[in-house]
Amino acid sequence: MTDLSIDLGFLKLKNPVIAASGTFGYGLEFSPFINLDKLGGIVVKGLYYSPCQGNPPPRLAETASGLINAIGLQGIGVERFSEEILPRLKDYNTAIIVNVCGEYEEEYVSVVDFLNKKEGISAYELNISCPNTKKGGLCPALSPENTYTVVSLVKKISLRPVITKLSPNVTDIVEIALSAQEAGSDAISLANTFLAMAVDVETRRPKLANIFGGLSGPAIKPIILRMVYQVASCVKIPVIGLGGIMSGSDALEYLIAGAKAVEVGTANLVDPEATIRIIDELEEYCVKNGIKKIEEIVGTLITQ
Amino acid sequence: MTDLSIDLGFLKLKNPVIAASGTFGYGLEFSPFINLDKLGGIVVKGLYYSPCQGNPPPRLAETASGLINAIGLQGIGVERFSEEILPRLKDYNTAIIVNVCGEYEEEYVSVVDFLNKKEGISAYELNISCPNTKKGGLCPALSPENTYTVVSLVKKISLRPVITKLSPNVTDIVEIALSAQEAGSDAISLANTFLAMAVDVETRRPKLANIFGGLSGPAIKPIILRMVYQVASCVKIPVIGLGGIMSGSDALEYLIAGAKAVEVGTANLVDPEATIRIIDELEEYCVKNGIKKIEEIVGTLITQ
Amino acid sequence: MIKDPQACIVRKESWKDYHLLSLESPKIALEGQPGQFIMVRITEHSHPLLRRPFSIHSIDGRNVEIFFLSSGLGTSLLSQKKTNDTLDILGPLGKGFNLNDHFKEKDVTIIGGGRGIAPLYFLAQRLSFLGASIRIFYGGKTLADLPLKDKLKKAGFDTFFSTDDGSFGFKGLITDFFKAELEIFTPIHIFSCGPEPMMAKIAKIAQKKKIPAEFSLESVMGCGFGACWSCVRKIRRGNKEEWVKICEEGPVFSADEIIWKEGDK
Amino acid sequence: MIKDPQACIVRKESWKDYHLLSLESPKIALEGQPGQFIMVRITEHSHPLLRRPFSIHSIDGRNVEIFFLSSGLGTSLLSQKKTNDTLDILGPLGKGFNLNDHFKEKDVTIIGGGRGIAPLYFLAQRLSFLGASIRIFYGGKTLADLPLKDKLKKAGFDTFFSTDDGSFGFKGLITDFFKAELEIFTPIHIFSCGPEPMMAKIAKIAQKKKIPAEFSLESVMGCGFGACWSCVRKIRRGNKEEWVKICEEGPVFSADEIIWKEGDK
Ligand SMILES: Cc1cc2nc3c(=O)[nH]c(=O)nc-3n(C[C@H](O)[C@H](O)[C@H](O)COP(=O)(O)OP(=O)(O)OC[C@H]3O[C@@H](n4cnc5c(N)ncnc54)[C@H](O)[C@@H]3O)c2cc1C
Ligand SMILES: Cc1cc2nc3c(=O)[nH]c(=O)nc-3n(C[C@H](O)[C@H](O)[C@H](O)COP(=O)(O)OP(=O)(O)OC[C@H]3O[C@@H](n4cnc5c(N)ncnc54)[C@H](O)[C@@H]3O)c2cc1C
Ligand SMILES: Cc1cc2nc3c(=O)[nH]c(=O)nc-3n(C[C@H](O)[C@H](O)[C@H](O)COP(=O)(O)O)c2cc1C
Ligand SMILES: Cc1cc2nc3c(=O)[nH]c(=O)nc-3n(C[C@H](O)[C@H](O)[C@H](O)COP(=O)(O)O)c2cc1C
Ligand code: FES
Ligand code: FES
Repeated sequence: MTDLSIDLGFLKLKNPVIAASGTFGYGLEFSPFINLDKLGGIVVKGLYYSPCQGNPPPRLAETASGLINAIGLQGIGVERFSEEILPRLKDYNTAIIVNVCGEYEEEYVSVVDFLNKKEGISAYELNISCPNTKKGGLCPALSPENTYTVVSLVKKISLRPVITKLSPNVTDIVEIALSAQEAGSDAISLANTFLAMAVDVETRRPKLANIFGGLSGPAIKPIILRMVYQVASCVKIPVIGLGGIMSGSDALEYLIAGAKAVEVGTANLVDPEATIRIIDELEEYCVKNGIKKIEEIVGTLITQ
Repeated sequence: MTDLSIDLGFLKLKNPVIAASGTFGYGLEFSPFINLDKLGGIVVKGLYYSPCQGNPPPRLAETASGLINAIGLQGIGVERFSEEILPRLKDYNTAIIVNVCGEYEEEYVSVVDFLNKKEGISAYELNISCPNTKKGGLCPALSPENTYTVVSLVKKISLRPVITKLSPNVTDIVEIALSAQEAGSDAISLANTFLAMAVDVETRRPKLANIFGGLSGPAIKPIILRMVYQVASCVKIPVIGLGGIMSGSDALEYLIAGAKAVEVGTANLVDPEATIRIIDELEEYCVKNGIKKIEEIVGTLITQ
Repeated sequence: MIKDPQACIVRKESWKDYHLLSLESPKIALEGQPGQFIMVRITEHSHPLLRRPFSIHSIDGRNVEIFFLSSGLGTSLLSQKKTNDTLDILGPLGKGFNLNDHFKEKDVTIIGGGRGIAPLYFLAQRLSFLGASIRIFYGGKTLADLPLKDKLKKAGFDTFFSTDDGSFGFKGLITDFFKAELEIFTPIHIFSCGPEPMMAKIAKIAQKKKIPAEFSLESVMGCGFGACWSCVRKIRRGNKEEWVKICEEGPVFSADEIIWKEGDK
Repeated sequence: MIKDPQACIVRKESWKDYHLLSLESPKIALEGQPGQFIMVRITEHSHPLLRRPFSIHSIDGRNVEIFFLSSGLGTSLLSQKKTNDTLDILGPLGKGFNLNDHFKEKDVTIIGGGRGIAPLYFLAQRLSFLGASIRIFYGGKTLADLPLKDKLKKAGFDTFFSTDDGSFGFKGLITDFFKAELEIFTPIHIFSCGPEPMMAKIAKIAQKKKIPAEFSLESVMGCGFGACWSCVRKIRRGNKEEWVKICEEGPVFSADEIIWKEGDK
C-alpha cells in the first residue's frame, strides 16, 4: 500500500487530488457519482459576499482540447452558502476549501471575515485571478503590487490558511508568486484560466455573450506546467498545480515538476468520476514504481 | 470570383495566407507538394547572422491539440541563405519575408543590413519573441522598452518594411504592440509560441532536452485570437494573426477579429497542402456569403 | 443520475443526416422519463472534450434510444459509431415533461420541428399509455427532415406533416399548419420541441388561446448535472427573472416561465 | 514525395500488439525503396496532431505495407482502423538502405529487434532479388514479439530467432546470438533496425570486425520532409559532427556516421 497523503504544512490531505473551484459545484452535485470522502479536498465554487447573477449565456465555447467559460461567478453568496451548503458538507470527511472572490479589495476581506465564524472550512483559496468577472475585471493577480495588497489584507484577518490562486496571463509568474509569498500566503495554486475568445464565423459574433472567457482544459497544461516548475523552484510555500489534468499521468507531471498537490477542474465536467480515477491511477503508478509515499516524487524532475 | 487580395499598405498580398516561419523550411521544401505561387507569402525560417546549431534533441513533444518545439533556430545563416536559397526563391511569384533573429540587439541590425543588399525580399519579420533560443532567451518582446529598442534600431537602417513578431507570454499585449508601433514597425505579427514544457512520467525527465519549448497549434488559438482582437482595436498598423490556424474557418476567426492577414504554422507540418486548402476554404466562404472582396470582412466582429 | 461507461450500441438506424442509436443501459432505461436527457461522451481523448446532450428518444426494455441530427463535430463523430461499439453515458438527467392522469381521454397536441422530434416520440408513447388522444405535428425544411414520419404513423398517432418546400405534407411552417388546425379543435395541453422561433410562436398561440404549453429548451451544456452553471437561461419565476440551470431545472419549462430570445417573438 | 489523402486499407493483419496494414497507394508503391518511410495522419481532428512515421514494410503491387507496434496514442488509434478505411499518407520519404549489385551472391546479415523488423522485410526481399544470400536475425522480449517469424521462414530466408526469456529460439539477446554465429561466418554487410542499445552493440561488433553496417534510426518527427528541423541527430561527417535531419538524410546511416547516445555503447 502506498501512502498517498500530502502534508501542505498548514493542512494534511488524504491524497494530492483536490476538486477545482467552479467545476465541482458546491461539492454535493457529485455525491450521486462518487464518494466525496475519498478526495484530497474540494474547492467550492467561487463566492462573492452577495449572490451574483453572472454573465448572460452563451457562457461556454469548446475549442481544440479546451473550453472557454464566462460563467462570471454566478453564485449564492456567503449567507446562503453558510446556511444551505456548509452544514451538508460537514458530513464529508475531506478538506473543504472556499474559493473567495471580490469585486473590490475589501470584498475579499468581508467574505473571509464572514466565513471565519463558520465551521467546516479548512482553508480559503483567494481567487484573485478570474479573467471573466461580471465587472470585466478586478484581477489583482496581474500585478505583484495588487497581489500583495489583497493577500496581506486577507491574511491580517483570516483565521484559516490562505491559498492564493494566481493568473497565468502574466509575463513573469515567479514575480507574482514571490509577492504572494511575501504577503504571507500559505500556499499558491497555479493557475486560473487564460483569457481567451472564439468567433462564430457564420454569425460573425463572439461565441460567448461576454466576448472574453477563460480557457481551461488539456490545451493549457503545457504552459501551466512550465509555470509550476518555475514557481516551485523559487518559492518556499507549497504550490498546488492545476490546468488540464485529465489523468493520473497529467497529475504526475505536475507533482514531478514540483507541485505538492493538484486540482482537477474541467475533467470533472467531462467525467464526474475523474478525481477518483486520477487518485487510483496515482496509486497504481506508485505501486508499479515502488514508491512508498507519494510525497517522495514531488519536485524530482531530472534535468541533467 | 472573389478578390482575395490584401493590401497591407507597404505590401500587397495575393491573399491573406502566409506560411509561418520555422514551419515552412526555406519554402522550397514544400514545392513537391504545392504551387508556391498561390501563397499570399512565405516567411522563411528564422535567420541569425551566422549558422546556428540549435538545441539538442528531442526538440519536439506533442501535447493535447498542440506541439512544443525547441528547435532553437538551427539554421544556415545569412550568407548561405543569400547564396543558396534566395536565388531559387526568386522563381516564385509570392511575397518572401525573412524572419530575422538576434542573440543580442545588434545582431538584428547586422542581419537586416546584410540582407538589405540582396534582392528578392519583400519584408522583414523581426523575431523578437522566440521562447527557446539556444542562449536561453533574448526575448525583447517581453517588455515594451526592449521591443522599442530593437524595432527602432532596425527601422533606422532597414530598406524594407518591418513586421514585428510579438510574444504571447505577456501580461499586457496591447502595451507591447503600441510600443512596436511607436518604434516605427510597419505591421505586427501576433504571435510566436507560448513558453511551455512537458514531462515524461516514466523517466521523470522533461520531454524536451531543452526543458522548455514553445507551444503552438490549435490549443493556443483561443488565447492568441483574443490578443489579436485586443491589439487590432488599438493600433493603426496592420496586424497579422497566427496561432493554431488549421482551416479556413480558423483563419476567418482571425480576420473577423481584426487581423488583415494570417500566418499558418504547425498546420504545414501536419498537412503540407494546408496553406492552399485554407486559401480555397476562404474563397468558398466568400462566395457562399456574397463577399466580393475579402478585405471587407476584416475587423467585422459584431459585439452588439 | 447514473454513469454507464459501457452502454453498448445494440441497434443503429440512419437516414442521411439523422441517426438513431439504441444503447443497452438497463439502469438508465429503468429510470428515464420523457423530456429527460443523457450526456454522451464522444471520445475518450481530449477533442471534442465535452459530452453532448441528447434527449431520450425512447426506452425499449433495457435500451435507451437517442435520435439525433449530425450537425457538427461531435454529432458527426457519433454518427460514425457502429453496432457493438460502447459509449460512456450519464443519465437520466434533468426534469421531464409534466405527465399525469389528467390527460386521460383528453386531446393533447405535440409539435416537433426537425431534430426536435427526438424527445416527443417517447412522450407520445407515454401519453398514449396514459390514455390521451394525441395529435402530432412534425415539420421540417424538406422531406429528408421527416425521417420519423412513417414510424409515427405506424405507432397509430394522428399525424400532421409539413415541409417548408412542400416536398411532403402541408407546404409551409408547421406553426402555420397548427394554427390552421386550431380552427377545428382545441387541445388541453401542448408539448413542443424544435427551433426557438418555432417554439416562441407556439407559445404565443398557446397563451392567446389559454392552452397550457411545455417546451424542451436547449443550451450549451458543460456538464449536464448542475455543476458548471454554463447552461443557464433567463427564466420567469413569479415576478422575478433569474438565470436558471436548464440541465437541472429543465430542459422542460412551461410557456409562462420562458423568456424567448430577442427576435423569437 | 507524394501526398495520398485517400490510401485505402485493403488488408489488415494483427497479432496482439503488432499490426500490418496494406495501403493501396500506387504512386508511392511505385517509388518506395527499402529503408524509406511514410508519414501517416492518424485523425483529421486536432489530437493527436502530428503524423506518425512508419517504415515501408513491403510493397505488394499497388499496395504499400506498414507493420507497427501499438505503443502509444497514435499507434493505438491506428490499430483500430479497419479494412476499407482510408488514410492520408505522405511518402516515400527519406533515404533508404544502400542497395547495389555488389551484394550478388554475397553473404549479408540483417538484424531486427522488436518492431525494428518492419523495414527489414522489404530490404530482405530486394536483397534476395539482387541475388544476395541472406541471414536474418530477429529478436524480441518474448514469443509474442516475433509475429513475423513464420513469414520470414516461409519467404525462404535463413532465419535466427531469439527471445530474452527463451520462450522461442535462442535464449538471450539477439546481439549475443549474432556474436556467437560470427564465429562461423562473416557477412560482407550488416543491415539493422531495432532498439538503440541493440544497434549500438551491433555497430561495435561490426566495426571491430570491419564489416560495413547500416542502421535505420528513429527520432521524433514533426513533418517527415525536412521542414521543421525537429528530427535531428548528431551525425559524423568526416571530422565534423553536425545535427542532421534524419527525415531527409536518413533514416538510414552507416556505422561510421552514427554517434550513439550516452549509455548505448
Ligand atoms: C437537453 C438537450 C437535449 C438535446 N437533445 C437532442 C436530441 O435528442 N437530438 C439532437 O439531434 N440534438 C439534441 N440536442 C442538441 C445537441 O446536443 C447538439 O446538436 C450537439 O451538442 C451539437 O454538437 P456537435 O459537436 O455536433 O456540434 P458543434 O457545433 O461542433 O458543437 C460545438 C459546441 O456547441 C455545443 N452545442 C452546439 N449546438 C448546441 C445545442 N443546440 N445545444 C446544446 N449545445 C450545443 C456543443 O455541445 C459543443 O460544445 C439537445 C441539446 C440539449 C441541450
Ligand atoms: C523513420 C521512422 C520509421 C519508423 N517506422 C516504424 C515502423 O515501421 N513500425 C513501428 O512500429 N514504429 C516505427 N517507428 C516508430 C513510430 O513512429 C512510433 O512508435 C510512433 O510514432 C509512436 O506514436 P504513438 O502516438 O503511438 O506514441 P506516443 O508515445 O503517444 O507518441 C508521442 C509522440 O512521440 C513521438 N514518438 C514516440 N516514439 C517515437 C519514436 N520511437 N520515433 C519517433 N517518434 C516517436 C510521436 O511521433 C509523438 O509525437 C518509426 C519511427 C521513425 C522515426
Ligand atoms: C466552468 C468553470 C468555472 C470556473 N469557476 C471558477 C471559480 O469560481 N473560481 C476559480 O477560482 N476558478 C474557477 N474556474 C477555473 C478552474 O478552477 C481552474 O483554475 C481552471 O479551469 C484550470 O483547470 P482545468 O484545466 O483543470 O479546468 C472555473 C473553470 C471552469 C471551466
Ligand atoms: C517547429 C517550429 C519552428 C518554429 N520556428 C520559428 C522561427 O524560426 N521563427 C519564428 O519567428 N517563429 C517560429 N515558430 C513559431 C511559428 O512561426 C508560429 O509563430 C507559431 O508556431 C504559432 O503558429 P501555429 O500555431 O500556426 O504554429 C516555429 C514554430 C514551430 C512549430
Ligand atoms: S450543464 Fe453544467 S450546470 Fe448545467
Ligand atoms: S521531421 Fe521535420 S525536418 Fe525532419
